[in-house]
Amino acid sequence: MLSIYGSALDVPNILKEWYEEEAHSNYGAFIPFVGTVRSEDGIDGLSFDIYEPILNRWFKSWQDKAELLGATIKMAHSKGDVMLHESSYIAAVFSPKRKVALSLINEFVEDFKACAPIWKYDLKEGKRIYALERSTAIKGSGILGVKK
Amino acid sequence: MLSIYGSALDVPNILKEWYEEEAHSNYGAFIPFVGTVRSEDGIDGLSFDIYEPILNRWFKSWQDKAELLGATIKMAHSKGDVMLHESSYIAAVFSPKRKVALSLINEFVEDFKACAPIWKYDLKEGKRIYALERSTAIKGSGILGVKK
Amino acid sequence: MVKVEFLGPIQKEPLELEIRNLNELANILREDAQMQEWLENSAVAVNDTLVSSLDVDLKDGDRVSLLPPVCGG
Amino acid sequence: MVKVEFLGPIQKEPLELEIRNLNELANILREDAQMQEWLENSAVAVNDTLVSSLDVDLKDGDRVSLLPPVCGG
Repeated sequence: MLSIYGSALDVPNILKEWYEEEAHSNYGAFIPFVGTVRSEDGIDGLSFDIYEPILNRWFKSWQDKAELLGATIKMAHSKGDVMLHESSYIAAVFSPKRKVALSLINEFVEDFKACAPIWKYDLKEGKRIYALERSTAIKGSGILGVKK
Repeated sequence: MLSIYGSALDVPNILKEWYEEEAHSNYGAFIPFVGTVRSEDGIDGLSFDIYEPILNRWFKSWQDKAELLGATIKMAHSKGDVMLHESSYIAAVFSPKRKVALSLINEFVEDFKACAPIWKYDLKEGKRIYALERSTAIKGSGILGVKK
Repeated sequence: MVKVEFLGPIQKEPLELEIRNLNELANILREDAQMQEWLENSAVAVNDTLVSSLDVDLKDGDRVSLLPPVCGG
Repeated sequence: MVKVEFLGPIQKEPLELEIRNLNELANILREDAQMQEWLENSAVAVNDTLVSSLDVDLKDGDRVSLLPPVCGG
Protein backbone atom coordinates (compact mmCIF):
# COMPACT_ATOMS: atom_id res chain seq x y z
CA MET A 1 0.00 0.00 0.00
CA LEU A 2 1.31 3.38 -1.07
CA SER A 3 -0.40 6.52 0.24
CA ILE A 4 0.38 10.10 -0.74
CA TYR A 5 -0.76 12.81 1.68
CA GLY A 6 -1.06 16.52 0.88
CA SER A 7 0.40 17.50 4.25
CA ALA A 8 2.69 16.26 7.04
CA LEU A 9 2.06 12.64 8.07
CA ASP A 10 0.06 11.76 11.16
CA VAL A 11 2.67 9.18 12.19
CA PRO A 12 0.96 7.65 15.26
CA ASN A 13 -2.28 7.10 13.35
CA ILE A 14 -0.65 5.68 10.23
CA LEU A 15 1.45 3.25 12.30
CA LYS A 16 -1.65 2.23 14.26
CA GLU A 17 -3.65 1.69 11.08
CA TRP A 18 -0.91 -0.43 9.46
CA TYR A 19 -0.30 -2.46 12.62
CA GLU A 20 -4.00 -3.22 13.00
CA GLU A 21 -4.42 -4.05 9.30
CA GLU A 22 -1.81 -6.80 9.60
CA ALA A 23 -2.72 -7.91 13.13
CA HIS A 24 -3.90 -11.32 11.93
CA SER A 25 -1.55 -11.84 8.98
CA ASN A 26 0.84 -13.90 11.14
CA TYR A 27 3.85 -11.67 10.56
CA GLY A 28 6.45 -11.88 13.31
CA ALA A 29 8.29 -8.65 12.56
CA PHE A 30 7.10 -5.12 11.73
CA ILE A 31 9.75 -2.50 11.03
CA PRO A 32 8.71 1.03 10.13
CA PHE A 33 11.14 3.73 9.07
CA VAL A 34 9.93 7.28 9.81
CA GLY A 35 11.60 10.32 8.24
CA THR A 36 11.20 13.66 10.01
CA VAL A 37 12.25 17.15 8.91
CA ARG A 38 15.33 18.24 10.88
CA SER A 39 16.30 21.80 11.66
CA GLU A 40 19.54 22.45 9.78
CA ASP A 41 20.98 25.19 7.56
CA GLY A 42 18.29 27.59 8.74
CA ILE A 43 15.44 25.93 6.83
CA ASP A 44 11.82 26.44 7.87
CA GLY A 45 10.77 23.14 6.33
CA LEU A 46 10.90 21.03 3.18
CA SER A 47 8.60 20.74 0.21
CA PHE A 48 8.12 17.78 -2.12
CA ASP A 49 7.03 17.19 -5.70
CA ILE A 50 6.05 13.62 -6.60
CA TYR A 51 5.53 12.05 -10.00
CA GLU A 52 3.00 9.42 -9.03
CA PRO A 53 2.79 7.21 -12.17
CA ILE A 54 6.46 6.19 -11.97
CA LEU A 55 6.42 6.09 -8.15
CA ASN A 56 3.52 3.63 -8.32
CA ARG A 57 5.38 1.37 -10.75
CA TRP A 58 8.53 1.47 -8.65
CA PHE A 59 6.56 0.67 -5.52
CA LYS A 60 4.74 -2.20 -7.26
CA SER A 61 8.09 -3.77 -8.20
CA TRP A 62 9.12 -3.72 -4.53
CA GLN A 63 5.77 -5.09 -3.43
CA ASP A 64 6.33 -8.02 -5.82
CA LYS A 65 9.85 -8.55 -4.50
CA ALA A 66 8.60 -8.51 -0.90
CA GLU A 67 5.84 -10.98 -1.71
CA LEU A 68 8.38 -13.52 -2.96
CA LEU A 69 9.95 -13.33 0.52
CA GLY A 70 6.57 -13.74 2.21
CA ALA A 71 6.68 -10.09 3.30
CA THR A 72 4.72 -6.94 2.56
CA ILE A 73 5.72 -3.27 2.30
CA LYS A 74 3.70 -0.15 3.04
CA MET A 75 4.70 3.41 2.35
CA ALA A 76 3.34 6.90 2.97
CA HIS A 77 4.82 10.18 1.70
CA SER A 78 3.86 13.83 1.86
CA LYS A 79 3.65 16.16 -1.11
CA GLY A 80 3.81 19.93 -0.72
CA ASP A 81 5.16 21.57 2.40
CA VAL A 82 6.26 19.80 5.59
CA MET A 83 7.57 21.99 8.38
CA LEU A 84 10.35 21.43 10.96
CA HIS A 85 9.88 18.38 13.21
CA GLU A 86 6.99 17.12 11.11
CA SER A 87 7.32 13.80 9.27
CA SER A 88 7.17 13.37 5.50
CA TYR A 89 7.95 9.69 4.99
CA ILE A 90 7.09 6.30 6.45
CA ALA A 91 8.10 2.97 4.95
CA ALA A 92 7.36 -0.29 6.74
CA VAL A 93 8.06 -3.95 6.21
CA PHE A 94 5.99 -6.78 7.69
CA SER A 95 7.62 -10.19 7.47
CA PRO A 96 7.40 -13.61 9.12
CA LYS A 97 11.04 -13.41 10.24
CA ARG A 98 13.13 -10.57 11.59
CA LYS A 99 16.19 -11.04 9.37
CA VAL A 100 14.15 -10.70 6.19
CA ALA A 101 12.42 -7.62 7.61
CA LEU A 102 15.68 -5.96 8.67
CA SER A 103 17.41 -6.50 5.35
CA LEU A 104 14.32 -5.59 3.32
CA ILE A 105 13.70 -2.24 5.07
CA ASN A 106 17.35 -1.40 4.54
CA GLU A 107 17.36 -2.22 0.82
CA PHE A 108 13.98 -0.61 0.28
CA VAL A 109 14.93 2.71 1.88
CA GLU A 110 18.27 2.83 0.00
CA ASP A 111 16.56 2.16 -3.33
CA PHE A 112 13.85 4.69 -2.46
CA LYS A 113 16.53 7.35 -1.96
CA ALA A 114 18.18 6.46 -5.28
CA CYS A 115 15.14 5.94 -7.51
CA ALA A 116 11.81 7.23 -6.22
CA PRO A 117 10.65 10.14 -8.44
CA ILE A 118 10.33 12.67 -5.62
CA TRP A 119 11.99 16.09 -5.58
CA LYS A 120 12.91 17.93 -2.42
CA TYR A 121 13.04 21.68 -1.88
CA ASP A 122 14.26 23.66 1.12
CA LEU A 123 11.81 26.25 2.43
CA LYS A 124 13.97 29.19 3.44
CA GLU A 125 13.17 32.89 3.77
CA GLY A 126 9.93 32.45 1.85
CA LYS A 127 11.64 30.70 -1.06
CA ARG A 128 11.38 27.09 -2.32
CA ILE A 129 14.92 26.04 -3.30
CA TYR A 130 15.60 22.74 -5.10
CA ALA A 131 17.96 20.61 -2.97
CA LEU A 132 20.21 19.68 -5.89
CA GLU A 133 23.32 18.98 -3.83
CA ARG A 134 21.47 16.40 -1.69
CA SER A 135 19.76 14.78 -4.67
CA THR A 136 20.78 11.66 -6.60
CA ALA A 137 20.65 11.28 -10.39
CA ILE A 138 18.53 8.24 -11.23
CA LYS A 139 20.53 5.36 -12.70
CA GLY A 140 20.81 5.85 -16.47
CA SER A 141 20.59 9.64 -16.27
CA GLY A 142 22.36 11.79 -18.83
CA ILE A 143 21.47 9.92 -22.04
CA LEU A 144 20.14 13.16 -23.55
CA GLY A 145 23.39 14.97 -22.77
CA VAL A 146 26.09 15.79 -25.28
CA LYS A 147 28.06 12.64 -26.14
CA LYS A 148 31.51 12.73 -24.54
CA MET B 1 14.19 4.09 28.08
CA LEU B 2 13.49 0.46 28.90
CA SER B 3 9.98 -0.56 29.94
CA ILE B 4 8.85 -4.00 31.06
CA TYR B 5 5.13 -4.74 30.83
CA GLY B 6 3.29 -7.59 32.57
CA SER B 7 1.19 -8.31 29.49
CA ALA B 8 1.19 -7.99 25.70
CA LEU B 9 2.36 -4.60 24.41
CA ASP B 10 -0.07 -1.92 23.28
CA VAL B 11 2.01 -1.24 20.18
CA PRO B 12 0.11 1.75 18.71
CA ASN B 13 0.17 3.58 22.02
CA ILE B 14 3.81 2.87 22.81
CA LEU B 15 4.89 4.02 19.34
CA LYS B 16 2.77 7.14 19.69
CA GLU B 17 4.23 7.91 23.11
CA TRP B 18 7.83 7.46 21.91
CA TYR B 19 7.26 9.47 18.73
CA GLU B 20 5.73 12.34 20.68
CA GLU B 21 8.44 12.24 23.36
CA GLU B 22 11.10 12.87 20.71
CA ALA B 23 9.02 15.18 18.52
CA HIS B 24 11.28 18.16 19.21
CA SER B 25 14.64 16.38 19.65
CA ASN B 26 15.56 17.09 15.99
CA TYR B 27 16.01 13.44 15.03
CA GLY B 28 15.58 12.80 11.31
CA ALA B 29 14.99 9.04 11.51
CA PHE B 30 12.87 6.87 13.80
CA ILE B 31 13.02 3.10 13.27
CA PRO B 32 11.01 0.81 15.52
CA PHE B 33 11.25 -2.97 15.40
CA VAL B 34 8.10 -4.75 16.59
CA GLY B 35 8.08 -8.47 17.42
CA THR B 36 4.75 -10.29 17.32
CA VAL B 37 3.89 -13.85 18.34
CA ARG B 38 3.40 -16.01 15.24
CA SER B 39 1.22 -19.06 14.98
CA GLU B 40 3.58 -21.99 14.39
CA ASP B 41 4.08 -25.51 15.74
CA GLY B 42 0.62 -25.41 17.31
CA ILE B 43 1.53 -22.96 20.07
CA ASP B 44 -1.15 -20.91 21.84
CA GLY B 45 1.32 -18.20 22.75
CA LEU B 46 4.71 -17.51 24.32
CA SER B 47 5.75 -16.71 27.84
CA PHE B 48 8.82 -14.81 29.03
CA ASP B 49 11.02 -14.64 32.12
CA ILE B 50 13.26 -11.60 32.44
CA TYR B 51 16.17 -10.98 34.78
CA GLU B 52 15.93 -7.22 35.03
CA PRO B 53 19.19 -6.26 36.81
CA ILE B 54 21.38 -7.61 33.99
CA LEU B 55 18.91 -6.50 31.31
CA ASN B 56 19.12 -2.95 32.65
CA ARG B 57 22.93 -2.98 32.55
CA TRP B 58 22.97 -4.40 29.06
CA PHE B 59 20.47 -1.77 27.90
CA LYS B 60 22.46 1.02 29.57
CA SER B 61 25.59 -0.02 27.64
CA TRP B 62 23.63 0.28 24.38
CA GLN B 63 22.16 3.61 25.41
CA ASP B 64 25.73 4.88 25.97
CA LYS B 65 26.83 3.52 22.59
CA ALA B 66 23.86 5.19 20.87
CA GLU B 67 24.57 8.48 22.60
CA LEU B 68 28.10 8.57 21.14
CA LEU B 69 26.43 8.41 17.70
CA GLY B 70 23.98 11.20 18.60
CA ALA B 71 21.16 8.64 18.72
CA THR B 72 18.85 7.22 21.36
CA ILE B 73 17.31 3.78 21.87
CA LYS B 74 14.02 2.80 23.50
CA MET B 75 12.82 -0.68 24.29
CA ALA B 76 9.70 -2.34 25.66
CA HIS B 77 9.29 -6.05 26.47
CA SER B 78 6.57 -8.21 27.96
CA LYS B 79 7.03 -10.64 30.81
CA GLY B 80 4.62 -13.49 31.43
CA ASP B 81 2.23 -14.72 28.76
CA VAL B 82 1.70 -13.18 25.32
CA MET B 83 -0.81 -14.87 23.07
CA LEU B 84 -0.87 -15.42 19.29
CA HIS B 85 -0.76 -12.25 17.18
CA GLU B 86 0.01 -10.12 20.22
CA SER B 87 3.34 -8.29 20.43
CA SER B 88 5.99 -8.87 23.10
CA TYR B 89 8.88 -6.67 21.95
CA ILE B 90 9.53 -3.20 20.59
CA ALA B 91 12.96 -1.67 20.10
CA ALA B 92 13.40 1.71 18.45
CA VAL B 93 16.25 3.94 17.39
CA PHE B 94 15.99 7.71 16.95
CA SER B 95 18.93 9.27 15.14
CA PRO B 96 19.77 12.42 13.21
CA LYS B 97 20.63 10.41 10.10
CA ARG B 98 19.03 7.37 8.52
CA LYS B 99 22.20 5.32 7.96
CA VAL B 100 23.11 5.43 11.63
CA ALA B 101 19.55 4.50 12.57
CA LEU B 102 19.38 1.58 10.13
CA SER B 103 22.69 0.08 11.20
CA LEU B 104 22.03 0.69 14.90
CA ILE B 105 18.61 -1.01 14.96
CA ASN B 106 20.16 -3.97 13.17
CA GLU B 107 23.09 -4.34 15.58
CA PHE B 108 20.90 -3.69 18.60
CA VAL B 109 18.34 -6.35 17.72
CA GLU B 110 21.04 -8.92 16.90
CA ASP B 111 22.82 -8.27 20.20
CA PHE B 112 19.50 -8.35 22.02
CA LYS B 113 18.83 -11.84 20.64
CA ALA B 114 22.31 -13.02 21.66
CA CYS B 115 22.65 -11.40 25.08
CA ALA B 116 19.50 -10.06 26.70
CA PRO B 117 18.67 -12.17 29.80
CA ILE B 118 15.17 -13.16 28.70
CA TRP B 119 13.89 -16.73 28.49
CA LYS B 120 11.16 -17.84 26.14
CA TYR B 121 8.63 -20.62 26.67
CA ASP B 122 6.06 -22.04 24.28
CA LEU B 123 2.52 -22.20 25.64
CA LYS B 124 1.13 -25.46 24.30
CA GLU B 125 -1.65 -27.71 25.56
CA GLY B 126 -1.66 -25.96 28.92
CA LYS B 127 2.09 -26.39 29.40
CA ARG B 128 4.95 -23.84 29.51
CA ILE B 129 7.86 -25.41 27.61
CA TYR B 130 11.33 -23.79 27.57
CA ALA B 131 12.27 -23.00 23.95
CA LEU B 132 15.80 -24.42 24.30
CA GLU B 133 16.32 -25.20 20.62
CA ARG B 134 15.58 -21.57 19.61
CA SER B 135 17.71 -20.10 22.41
CA THR B 136 21.30 -18.86 22.27
CA ALA B 137 23.95 -19.50 24.92
CA ILE B 138 25.31 -16.16 26.10
CA LYS B 139 28.93 -15.53 25.06
CA GLY B 140 31.25 -17.07 27.67
CA SER B 141 28.75 -19.76 28.68
CA GLY B 142 30.01 -23.12 29.92
CA ILE B 143 32.80 -22.01 32.28
CA LEU B 144 31.25 -24.07 35.08
CA GLY B 145 31.17 -27.20 32.89
CA VAL B 146 33.59 -30.08 33.13
CA LYS B 147 36.95 -29.13 31.62
CA LYS B 148 37.45 -30.82 28.27
CA MET C 1 2.71 14.16 -31.83
CA VAL C 2 4.87 13.21 -28.87
CA LYS C 3 4.40 15.02 -25.57
CA VAL C 4 7.54 15.87 -23.59
CA GLU C 5 7.16 16.70 -19.89
CA PHE C 6 9.71 18.21 -17.53
CA LEU C 7 9.31 16.97 -13.98
CA GLY C 8 10.15 18.35 -10.55
CA PRO C 9 12.38 21.41 -10.50
CA ILE C 10 12.76 21.80 -14.29
CA GLN C 11 10.76 24.98 -14.86
CA LYS C 12 9.66 24.33 -18.40
CA GLU C 13 6.26 23.91 -19.99
CA PRO C 14 5.53 20.59 -21.77
CA LEU C 15 6.37 20.40 -25.47
CA GLU C 16 4.40 18.76 -28.29
CA LEU C 17 6.89 17.59 -30.90
CA GLU C 18 6.83 15.72 -34.20
CA ILE C 19 9.71 13.36 -33.45
CA ARG C 20 10.25 9.68 -34.24
CA ASN C 21 12.86 8.75 -31.67
CA LEU C 22 14.79 9.96 -28.63
CA ASN C 23 17.79 10.96 -30.74
CA GLU C 24 15.65 13.63 -32.39
CA LEU C 25 14.53 14.82 -28.97
CA ALA C 26 18.14 14.98 -27.76
CA ASN C 27 19.08 17.13 -30.79
CA ILE C 28 16.24 19.55 -30.10
CA LEU C 29 16.91 19.87 -26.37
CA ARG C 30 20.66 20.38 -26.85
CA GLU C 31 19.78 23.61 -28.68
CA ASP C 32 17.86 24.87 -25.67
CA ALA C 33 20.16 26.93 -23.40
CA GLN C 34 17.80 26.52 -20.43
CA MET C 35 18.07 22.73 -20.66
CA GLN C 36 21.86 22.39 -20.58
CA GLU C 37 22.05 22.04 -16.83
CA TRP C 38 19.43 19.25 -16.87
CA LEU C 39 20.41 17.05 -19.80
CA GLU C 40 23.47 15.57 -18.09
CA ASN C 41 21.72 14.64 -14.86
CA SER C 42 18.17 13.76 -15.88
CA ALA C 43 16.74 10.32 -16.50
CA VAL C 44 14.26 9.69 -19.31
CA ALA C 45 11.02 7.75 -19.22
CA VAL C 46 8.82 6.81 -22.18
CA ASN C 47 5.21 6.25 -21.18
CA ASP C 48 6.34 6.11 -17.54
CA THR C 49 8.99 3.44 -18.09
CA LEU C 50 12.60 4.50 -17.59
CA VAL C 51 14.85 3.93 -20.60
CA SER C 52 18.62 3.53 -20.61
CA SER C 53 19.54 4.46 -24.19
CA LEU C 54 18.43 6.76 -26.99
CA ASP C 55 17.65 3.83 -29.29
CA VAL C 56 13.94 4.07 -28.64
CA ASP C 57 11.40 4.73 -31.37
CA LEU C 58 8.48 7.01 -30.58
CA LYS C 59 5.01 6.94 -32.04
CA ASP C 60 2.09 9.33 -32.08
CA GLY C 61 0.66 9.72 -28.57
CA ASP C 62 3.80 8.65 -26.70
CA ARG C 63 4.81 10.63 -23.63
CA VAL C 64 8.43 11.32 -22.73
CA SER C 65 9.35 12.55 -19.23
CA LEU C 66 12.60 14.04 -17.98
CA LEU C 67 13.40 13.25 -14.34
CA PRO C 68 16.10 15.36 -12.69
CA PRO C 69 18.00 14.10 -9.56
CA VAL C 70 15.67 12.87 -6.84
CA CYS C 71 15.60 13.13 -3.06
CA GLY C 72 12.58 11.59 -1.38
CA GLY C 73 12.13 11.02 2.30
CA MET D 1 27.94 -16.60 52.62
CA VAL D 2 27.57 -16.41 48.84
CA LYS D 3 24.11 -16.64 47.31
CA VAL D 4 23.79 -18.63 44.08
CA GLU D 5 20.69 -18.07 41.93
CA PHE D 6 19.45 -20.11 38.99
CA LEU D 7 17.64 -18.01 36.42
CA GLY D 8 14.95 -18.65 33.82
CA PRO D 9 14.16 -22.30 33.12
CA ILE D 10 16.60 -23.80 35.67
CA GLN D 11 14.17 -25.18 38.23
CA LYS D 12 16.37 -24.96 41.29
CA GLU D 13 16.06 -23.03 44.52
CA PRO D 14 18.85 -20.55 45.38
CA LEU D 15 21.80 -21.87 47.39
CA GLU D 16 23.69 -20.19 50.24
CA LEU D 17 27.27 -21.46 50.15
CA GLU D 18 30.51 -20.87 52.03
CA ILE D 19 32.76 -20.60 48.97
CA ARG D 20 35.70 -18.33 48.19
CA ASN D 21 35.80 -18.50 44.42
CA LEU D 22 33.99 -19.77 41.32
CA ASN D 23 36.18 -22.89 41.13
CA GLU D 24 34.68 -24.07 44.40
CA LEU D 25 31.20 -23.39 43.03
CA ALA D 26 32.01 -25.37 39.88
CA ASN D 27 33.15 -28.35 41.99
CA ILE D 28 29.92 -28.31 43.98
CA LEU D 29 27.60 -27.97 40.98
CA ARG D 30 29.36 -30.72 39.02
CA GLU D 31 28.25 -33.14 41.74
CA ASP D 32 24.61 -32.15 41.20
CA ALA D 33 22.98 -34.49 38.67
CA GLN D 34 20.17 -32.02 37.97
CA MET D 35 22.70 -29.35 36.96
CA GLN D 36 24.61 -31.34 34.35
CA GLU D 37 22.45 -30.19 31.44
CA TRP D 38 22.91 -26.52 32.44
CA LEU D 39 26.61 -26.19 33.30
CA GLU D 40 27.79 -26.46 29.69
CA ASN D 41 25.40 -23.86 28.29
CA SER D 42 24.93 -21.33 31.09
CA ALA D 43 26.71 -18.05 31.56
CA VAL D 44 27.78 -16.83 34.99
CA ALA D 45 27.34 -13.40 36.53
CA VAL D 46 28.83 -12.16 39.81
CA ASN D 47 26.83 -9.32 41.33
CA ASP D 48 25.06 -8.93 37.96
CA THR D 49 28.24 -8.62 35.92
CA LEU D 50 28.96 -11.43 33.46
CA VAL D 51 32.32 -13.14 33.97
CA SER D 52 34.31 -15.08 31.41
CA SER D 53 36.54 -17.26 33.58
CA LEU D 54 36.51 -19.09 36.91
CA ASP D 55 39.40 -17.00 38.28
CA VAL D 56 37.10 -14.82 40.29
CA ASP D 57 37.30 -14.52 44.07
CA LEU D 58 34.08 -14.30 46.03
CA LYS D 59 33.46 -12.58 49.33
CA ASP D 60 30.70 -12.66 51.90
CA GLY D 61 27.49 -11.17 50.46
CA ASP D 62 28.36 -11.75 46.79
CA ARG D 63 25.65 -13.06 44.49
CA VAL D 64 26.33 -15.49 41.67
CA SER D 65 23.74 -16.05 38.92
CA LEU D 66 23.55 -18.79 36.30
CA LEU D 67 22.00 -17.71 33.00
CA PRO D 68 20.93 -20.48 30.62
CA PRO D 69 20.50 -19.84 26.85
CA VAL D 70 18.35 -16.80 26.11
CA CYS D 71 15.68 -15.96 23.56
CA GLY D 72 14.07 -12.56 23.94
CA GLY D 73 11.79 -10.90 21.44
